[in-house]
Amino acid sequence: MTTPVLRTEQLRITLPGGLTAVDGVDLVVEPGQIVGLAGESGSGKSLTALSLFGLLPHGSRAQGRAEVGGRDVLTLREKQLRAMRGDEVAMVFQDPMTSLHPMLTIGRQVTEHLRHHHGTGRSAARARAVELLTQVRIPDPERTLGAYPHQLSGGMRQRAAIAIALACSPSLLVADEPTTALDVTVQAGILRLLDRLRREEGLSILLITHDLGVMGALTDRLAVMYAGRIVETGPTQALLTAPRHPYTRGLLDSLPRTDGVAAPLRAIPGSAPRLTTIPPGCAFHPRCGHAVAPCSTDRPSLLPLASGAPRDEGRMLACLVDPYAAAGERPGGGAVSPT
Amino acid sequence: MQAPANRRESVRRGSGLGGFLGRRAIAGAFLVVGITLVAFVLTHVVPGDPAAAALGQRAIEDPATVAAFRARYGLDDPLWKQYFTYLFGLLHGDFGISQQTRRPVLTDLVEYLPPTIELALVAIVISLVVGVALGTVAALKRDRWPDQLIRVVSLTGVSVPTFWLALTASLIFSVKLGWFSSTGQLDPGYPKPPTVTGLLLVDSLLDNDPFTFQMGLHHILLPALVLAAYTVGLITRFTRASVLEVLGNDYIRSAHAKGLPRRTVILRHVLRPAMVPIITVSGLAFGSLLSGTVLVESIFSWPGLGQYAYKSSLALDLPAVMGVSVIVAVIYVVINLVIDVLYGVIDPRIRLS
Amino acid sequence: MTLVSVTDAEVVYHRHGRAVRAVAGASLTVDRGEVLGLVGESGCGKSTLAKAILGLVPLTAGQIEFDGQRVEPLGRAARPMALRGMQMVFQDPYSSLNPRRRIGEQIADGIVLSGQATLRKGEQRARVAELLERVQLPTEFARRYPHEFSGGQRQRIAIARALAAEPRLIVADEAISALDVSAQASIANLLASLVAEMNMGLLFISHDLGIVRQLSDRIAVMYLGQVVETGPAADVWSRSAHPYGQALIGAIPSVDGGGGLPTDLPGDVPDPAAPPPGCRFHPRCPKAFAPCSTLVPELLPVAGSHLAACHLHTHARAESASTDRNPLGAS
Amino acid sequence: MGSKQKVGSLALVVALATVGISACNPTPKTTAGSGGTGGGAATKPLVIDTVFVLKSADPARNYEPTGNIVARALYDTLVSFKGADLKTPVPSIAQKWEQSADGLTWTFTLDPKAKFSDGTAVTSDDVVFSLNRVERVKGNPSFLADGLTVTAKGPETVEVKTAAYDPALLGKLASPSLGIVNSKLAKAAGASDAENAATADQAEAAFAKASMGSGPYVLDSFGLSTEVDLKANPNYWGATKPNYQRVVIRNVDAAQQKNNVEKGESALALDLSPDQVASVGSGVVSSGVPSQYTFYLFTNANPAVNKWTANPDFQEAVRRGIDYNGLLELAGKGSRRAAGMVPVQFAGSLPDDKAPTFDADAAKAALAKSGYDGSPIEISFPSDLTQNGVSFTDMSTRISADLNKIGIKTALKGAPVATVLELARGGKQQVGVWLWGPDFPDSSNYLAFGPGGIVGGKRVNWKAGSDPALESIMKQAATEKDEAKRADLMGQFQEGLNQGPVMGLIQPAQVFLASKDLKNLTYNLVWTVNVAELG
Amino acid sequence: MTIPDEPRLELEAERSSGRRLFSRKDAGIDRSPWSRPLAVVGAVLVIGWVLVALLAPLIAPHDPNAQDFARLQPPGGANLLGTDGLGRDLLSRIVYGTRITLPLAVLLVVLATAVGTVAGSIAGYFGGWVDTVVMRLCDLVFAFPGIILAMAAAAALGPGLRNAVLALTIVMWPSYARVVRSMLLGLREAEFVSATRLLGASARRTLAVDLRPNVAGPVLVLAALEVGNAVLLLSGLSFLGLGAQPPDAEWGAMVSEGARNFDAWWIGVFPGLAILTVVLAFNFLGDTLRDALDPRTARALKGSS
Repeated sequence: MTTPVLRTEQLRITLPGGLTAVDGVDLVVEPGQIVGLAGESGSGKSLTALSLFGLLPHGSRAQGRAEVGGRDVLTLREKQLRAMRGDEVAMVFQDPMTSLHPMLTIGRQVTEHLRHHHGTGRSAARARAVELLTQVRIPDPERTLGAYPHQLSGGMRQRAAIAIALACSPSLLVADEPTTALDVTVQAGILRLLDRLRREEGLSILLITHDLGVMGALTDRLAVMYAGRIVETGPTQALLTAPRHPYTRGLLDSLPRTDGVAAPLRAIPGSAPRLTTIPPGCAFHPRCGHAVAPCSTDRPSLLPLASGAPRDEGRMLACLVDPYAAAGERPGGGAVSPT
Repeated sequence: MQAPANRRESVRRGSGLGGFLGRRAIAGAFLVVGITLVAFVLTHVVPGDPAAAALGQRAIEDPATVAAFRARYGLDDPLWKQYFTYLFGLLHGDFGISQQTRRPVLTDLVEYLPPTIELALVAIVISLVVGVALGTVAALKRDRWPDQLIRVVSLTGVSVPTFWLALTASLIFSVKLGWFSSTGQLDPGYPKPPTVTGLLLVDSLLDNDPFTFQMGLHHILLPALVLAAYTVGLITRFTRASVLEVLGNDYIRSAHAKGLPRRTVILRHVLRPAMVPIITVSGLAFGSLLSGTVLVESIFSWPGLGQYAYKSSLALDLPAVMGVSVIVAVIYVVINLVIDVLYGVIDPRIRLS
Repeated sequence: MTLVSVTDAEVVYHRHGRAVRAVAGASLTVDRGEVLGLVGESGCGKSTLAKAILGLVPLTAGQIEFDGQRVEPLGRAARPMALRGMQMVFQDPYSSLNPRRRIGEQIADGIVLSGQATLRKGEQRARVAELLERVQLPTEFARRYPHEFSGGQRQRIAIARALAAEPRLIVADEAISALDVSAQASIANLLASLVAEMNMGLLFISHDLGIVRQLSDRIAVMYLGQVVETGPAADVWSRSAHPYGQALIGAIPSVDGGGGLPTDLPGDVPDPAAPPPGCRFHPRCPKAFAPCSTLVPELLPVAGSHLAACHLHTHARAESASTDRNPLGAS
Repeated sequence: MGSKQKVGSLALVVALATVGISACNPTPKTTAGSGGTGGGAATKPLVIDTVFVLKSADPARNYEPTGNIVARALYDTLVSFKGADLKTPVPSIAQKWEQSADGLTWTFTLDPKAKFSDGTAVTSDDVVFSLNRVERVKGNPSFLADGLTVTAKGPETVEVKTAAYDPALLGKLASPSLGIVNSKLAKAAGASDAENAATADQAEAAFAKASMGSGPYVLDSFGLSTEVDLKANPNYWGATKPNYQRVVIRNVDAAQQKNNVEKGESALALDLSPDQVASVGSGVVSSGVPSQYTFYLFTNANPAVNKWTANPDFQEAVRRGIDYNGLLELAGKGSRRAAGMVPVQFAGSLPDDKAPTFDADAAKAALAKSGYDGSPIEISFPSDLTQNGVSFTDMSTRISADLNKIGIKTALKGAPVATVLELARGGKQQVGVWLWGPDFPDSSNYLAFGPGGIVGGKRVNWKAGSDPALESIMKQAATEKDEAKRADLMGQFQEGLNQGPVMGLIQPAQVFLASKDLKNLTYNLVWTVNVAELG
Repeated sequence: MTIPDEPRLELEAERSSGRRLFSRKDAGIDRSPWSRPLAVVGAVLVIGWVLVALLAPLIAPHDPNAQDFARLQPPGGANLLGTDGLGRDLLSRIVYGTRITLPLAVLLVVLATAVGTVAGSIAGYFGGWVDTVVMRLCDLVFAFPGIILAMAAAAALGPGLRNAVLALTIVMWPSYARVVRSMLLGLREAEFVSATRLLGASARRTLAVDLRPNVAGPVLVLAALEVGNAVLLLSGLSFLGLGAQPPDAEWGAMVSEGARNFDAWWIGVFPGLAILTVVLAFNFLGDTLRDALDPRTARALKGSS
């Protein structure tokens, strides 16, 4: 068994003011895998990603373990962190318009950390940059190196951002909502690019998005977060076709169907709690249609599913009730049938 | 002052930098004409007769002398004609004759402007260096003690009355401690370097005369520091706000996520975009420095435009006051042009659109 | 019956001294009791068209009528009563409410201004409460300020405010795209139910074809300032007659986790200031052929009320005038 | 910003203290270096700090104190004075002169040795040109040459005729404004002595570039508001060569002057007040003697301007209500009560015991008699003017407080000289506080304050005809040729003045602060200091 | 290419930092200013000086205008801060100086705010050529050397504090006008404005009902900031002899007396310190208030001072 490129254990993040935003998250990304971290805004998924880089907002604290390539980044000093960032682990952000520096050329942004981390010479760095831009399918890479972000279209910008992230050949790419700001047609292109990088380059990716459709298309495994905790995790296909946590199911139900059948959307009642008012017990219980009395007091742990069914292998669930254990299938004429 | 964003927008609307600058220059010319009109009206509603101000107690009683004076300065023409005569002269670089110095106002301006510009330039350089450094530190240490300390320092800077600071600084550093000379640009009787730019420090360097340069620096330092107190505070506060704003941007997080050294991130990624508003405020600060010279030049016996402006306006020396107003307006217009050009240098989004 | 009709609307912006035709001759209609979904990529002009319909931006050419009344751009004067039947729900729930006024007051604006000014304070309050209930919010919210609410709640408040004017048409411009998934669903549902209950028209603008499909009776697809396809929602979804419509649908990732990747559409939306000649989509169109780069296709019926602006159809029609088959074979 | 005409000093008489020397000088803590020159008086420039009141380098247009210092050094006059002595004119360019019996015609014989700095001899043509030019360019000093007919009677002989008997002619001719310029050079530079010289003469700027005189110094550089540098005239024809090779007269704020002298940066400061030198550090010495200026106050005699100030009883109340000793205290050591308008340096000045005195009770009685109703009286003064360290603001504030004490309500109205002077000359001020410097060295100068004079008539609205007795004394004083009788008449005139609306206040002190190296420092009322005499 | 109507597909919260999760940004208040020590210091100082002004007769040991003492007495002894050149008690003069400086500075700010807000609103409301005219007028004032403008105006109107206030109003109003205008221009584009316009509000009503509360707060903050500035300007004019008239105990005029006499350092130093502390107090207060505003408004305000 190879070392996972990323492994977090009981990762816990407190914000200034003492609020706990991420509470005991365990994640594993194996080499060449794309692992998804899903959840609504405020669920703590982006903070989880930032903690891997030591880039939490000022005054926040991360506890537990977060190993990247076998080293616990939470214990690294600033200097070691900087040496690791961009080199071993790289990040792609949501909005390429804002995440690229508006006043520096693409070429410079692709090469500056390469030159810093690897001491690559100017011309070698430039050659590598052309190679990278070609790899992410940016037409006319030579010219693009001299361009500024605002001269590129949204899709091209995100491709450039990915090229920047890949410059030092990181073992892990963290992509935080990489397609949310893009149009669907452009999004499709980026998804294909990421998929190709995984297949051809063996890139490991931690993909963070609220869009379960994107998850479905790209990820091998999926973890769903709610209010700072992982509520359900497992192989993507199994998880999406037979969700076990009421929240996961609620999310899926609130999505429009893609099979062309018109049906009303089913929303989860209520809204996600603010950090200041996370309910005791299972954080989801006030919105849960299956909640029973203990849900409001006992906090469910994330435990392996004991169904024994082969497709439930590797799945874990944090629910006291597990209302769909028997049903198995996604009810309500679910969108998808298992392959 | 406009928010930089507005200005950037207005730059963007231009079709090419040349065209844009051309239009700005034309607008500037209109502005200068407007200034002459306002200055003209203002100086002419002031009660008091320039002849009475300029002539001696005996001379004023001699009608021939008074008539000669009035004729010489065109004071017997109707107002509108005086104004157009003035404007017409201005077009030919003729600012009229100062009644106080009896020299062409242009000659006076050529003499008095450079020392003031030099003083203001030294002060703005000090302000920028100190202000940007302090402001950046404050932003990076937001809400921690260095920030609080810098905030107190910068607020004190903008709160201290310049004229009082000039007095107090002169009292302490020149009179009591004797560290600085507080009189003039150079030691008395010391020859000025050959005039090239009119800026003494620059000229002495051009003349390859480090000794004079050092002496000039010694003389300019105290008044420049006094003048800079306000602008250091101003620029510090702006820099802090501007850097904070940049720090909040995703691209800075990207830079950190790329593992670049902190120094590189700050110098290359943060300061450059942060400079846009700082440049704007520096232009503004330069203007306030020019105004400030009115208050400090006399205390430091600095032979500049501030003293000239003050004396001329007290003496109702209309051509001189007009000349000063016009030159300051021209400086304002030029500064704004320079700022616009600098925007383009800093921000490719402006340059390339 | 037609509530809104847009005929050859054209909106031109001036930027960098260049004329940008954000809307370049678009036509559509919305009927009473109907939800028209308007989809397209960012920059296609759908929001501009929405604003033009409401009179928030002036038309440079064409005509827009609401209930038989010509829509004039908003000037300094108050909007004529006849046009107050059109209301809008904006995209950004954070800027669509005045941060300095209580939400009760803001909702009451609609009541006071829509000619119910004679209502006494108490009656107004009651009406505000009624509207809040209608959007499923507690009535005591009226006394609070916008910052106390989440995005979804704000969007409900914005809807309540629009309802206060008793509108016949609501334009929802990306009204749910800034919200969380579950909130999206609930707001979309709320809008749909209101349309049904009140027999209003709804112009629902979104870049998310999936949601639009679920919500709309009819769909109009915009590309680069023009409507390229329109028709019943089910037809457009399952038998899109325009390569662009097909691309949009194909690009939607499905949640089945089967590893099927969505189809991408190469190329970028061209600069609207310098659109390509002929069919505006032809440089990206996988099925483009000779006439596409020169001739502008007209929006013509494909089947029934399903219209598309594509040479493939004119071509096919010319070739096999007798058959009624969809020449693209995409079904 | 003292500025303005105000001065025009020419004075009679009165020796002034020679500023001595004492103790040690603090080590010059000068700046980056002291100009690379050695210590000796001969090589180190003489630095004089003063608040510049300077408008022109052209003697014919110069009429300001700083300009007089400069012009005295650059341009020799026909006759001159030595040291502080203004009684005895001494030869300069003219080696001797004769007066005709009727006193109207003067014949001057030029010194054949006299030559300009370019080496050419001074001729009678130069003298005629220079004096005519002064009158005809219509500058501030033009009145000094008014009514003179100047003719060359030979290459070295000049005849000057006056229209009326003028006892002050020699004094006027000693004025630096009447310095003799090199007519050849001047004409080449655009100077003109023609009738239309007021417009035709274009030479003013040329005078600021290079001097064209025969004085002990030549102009090195002329900065109107910064500094004027002089260097010794290598061709100087006079018997005694100047001590300093270089002289720098620079514009320095009064408050800084003391510091500069104490630090050894400057050798002489001209504008300090007695207060400022009260605490001078060791080694530097100052001296205070009355200056040539008279501070005075007037109450407007026109009832249309203010019915109270025109009232003689009210005037008496003001006169007796001012605490003159308090004013003297303000003006500091060396200042002097002005018993009349004529300064103590002039023949005909009034003895101290003739001065109106402070008497609060008398003042209140007079005020009661006037029927004053308590309406506020405006006291106008030039707010930006400080003379000899005495600010008009302080002076007027003190007067206002004094008058308040006896029951007169006052409102202080200060304004810059240029503004307030206009009001004063229009006769619109209710009460004005001003100063007067002598225009020429004769007490007849002060007849201006009588009824109908340029001050009494215009500013005070004390119209001719309102005091016939006093006016007849004025008339006699103007024409009397006997000096003693004239002095007596002037005394009578001032006693009369002391009953009227014009009240002399004080003569402030002229203070010098000098380094110990400086010798032969004397205060001359005309040109303040003669830099060529300094050793 | 982006087009203004492009939807901004931003997911709220979490995105950049945890801070936003509990920010009160939309209320315009980011954080209570009173939690900052500087604001408290500023407030205490301001209140202190206001009390001094109100209680001047009780605090001042002597009549500020009585020339009863020996001249130029150094601090200590009978006169705590010494006496001036006319033998007046410096402490009493400084104390009474508050009664001149504070009300006039406030008056100046009120006038400038009123003129500026009206002009800015008109410019922002009407737009077009009216806007152009107002803004060019602002440019004109900005391009004019401020102190010369004030000097000329003071000279034209005659010296005196009241005229100095009028003169400085001319100098100061454009900054308010610009701020108000730029805020209005920004707000005019806000969606909530469009929303009420669609409901049938006239532009006038929008201005009065919708926009006023959004503009008023920042303008008040700006005004608080500017009181300090006003004190500086007024004392500067008085220093030049164009403001306060004797015997008024105005601080700037007192400093100018000190400048004439370096030896009696106390004459200039103490009134200067009084100016410094007053200005500092208002700046402490204003700066923290501005910090508490949301960033966009703060940015608009920054341009002004």
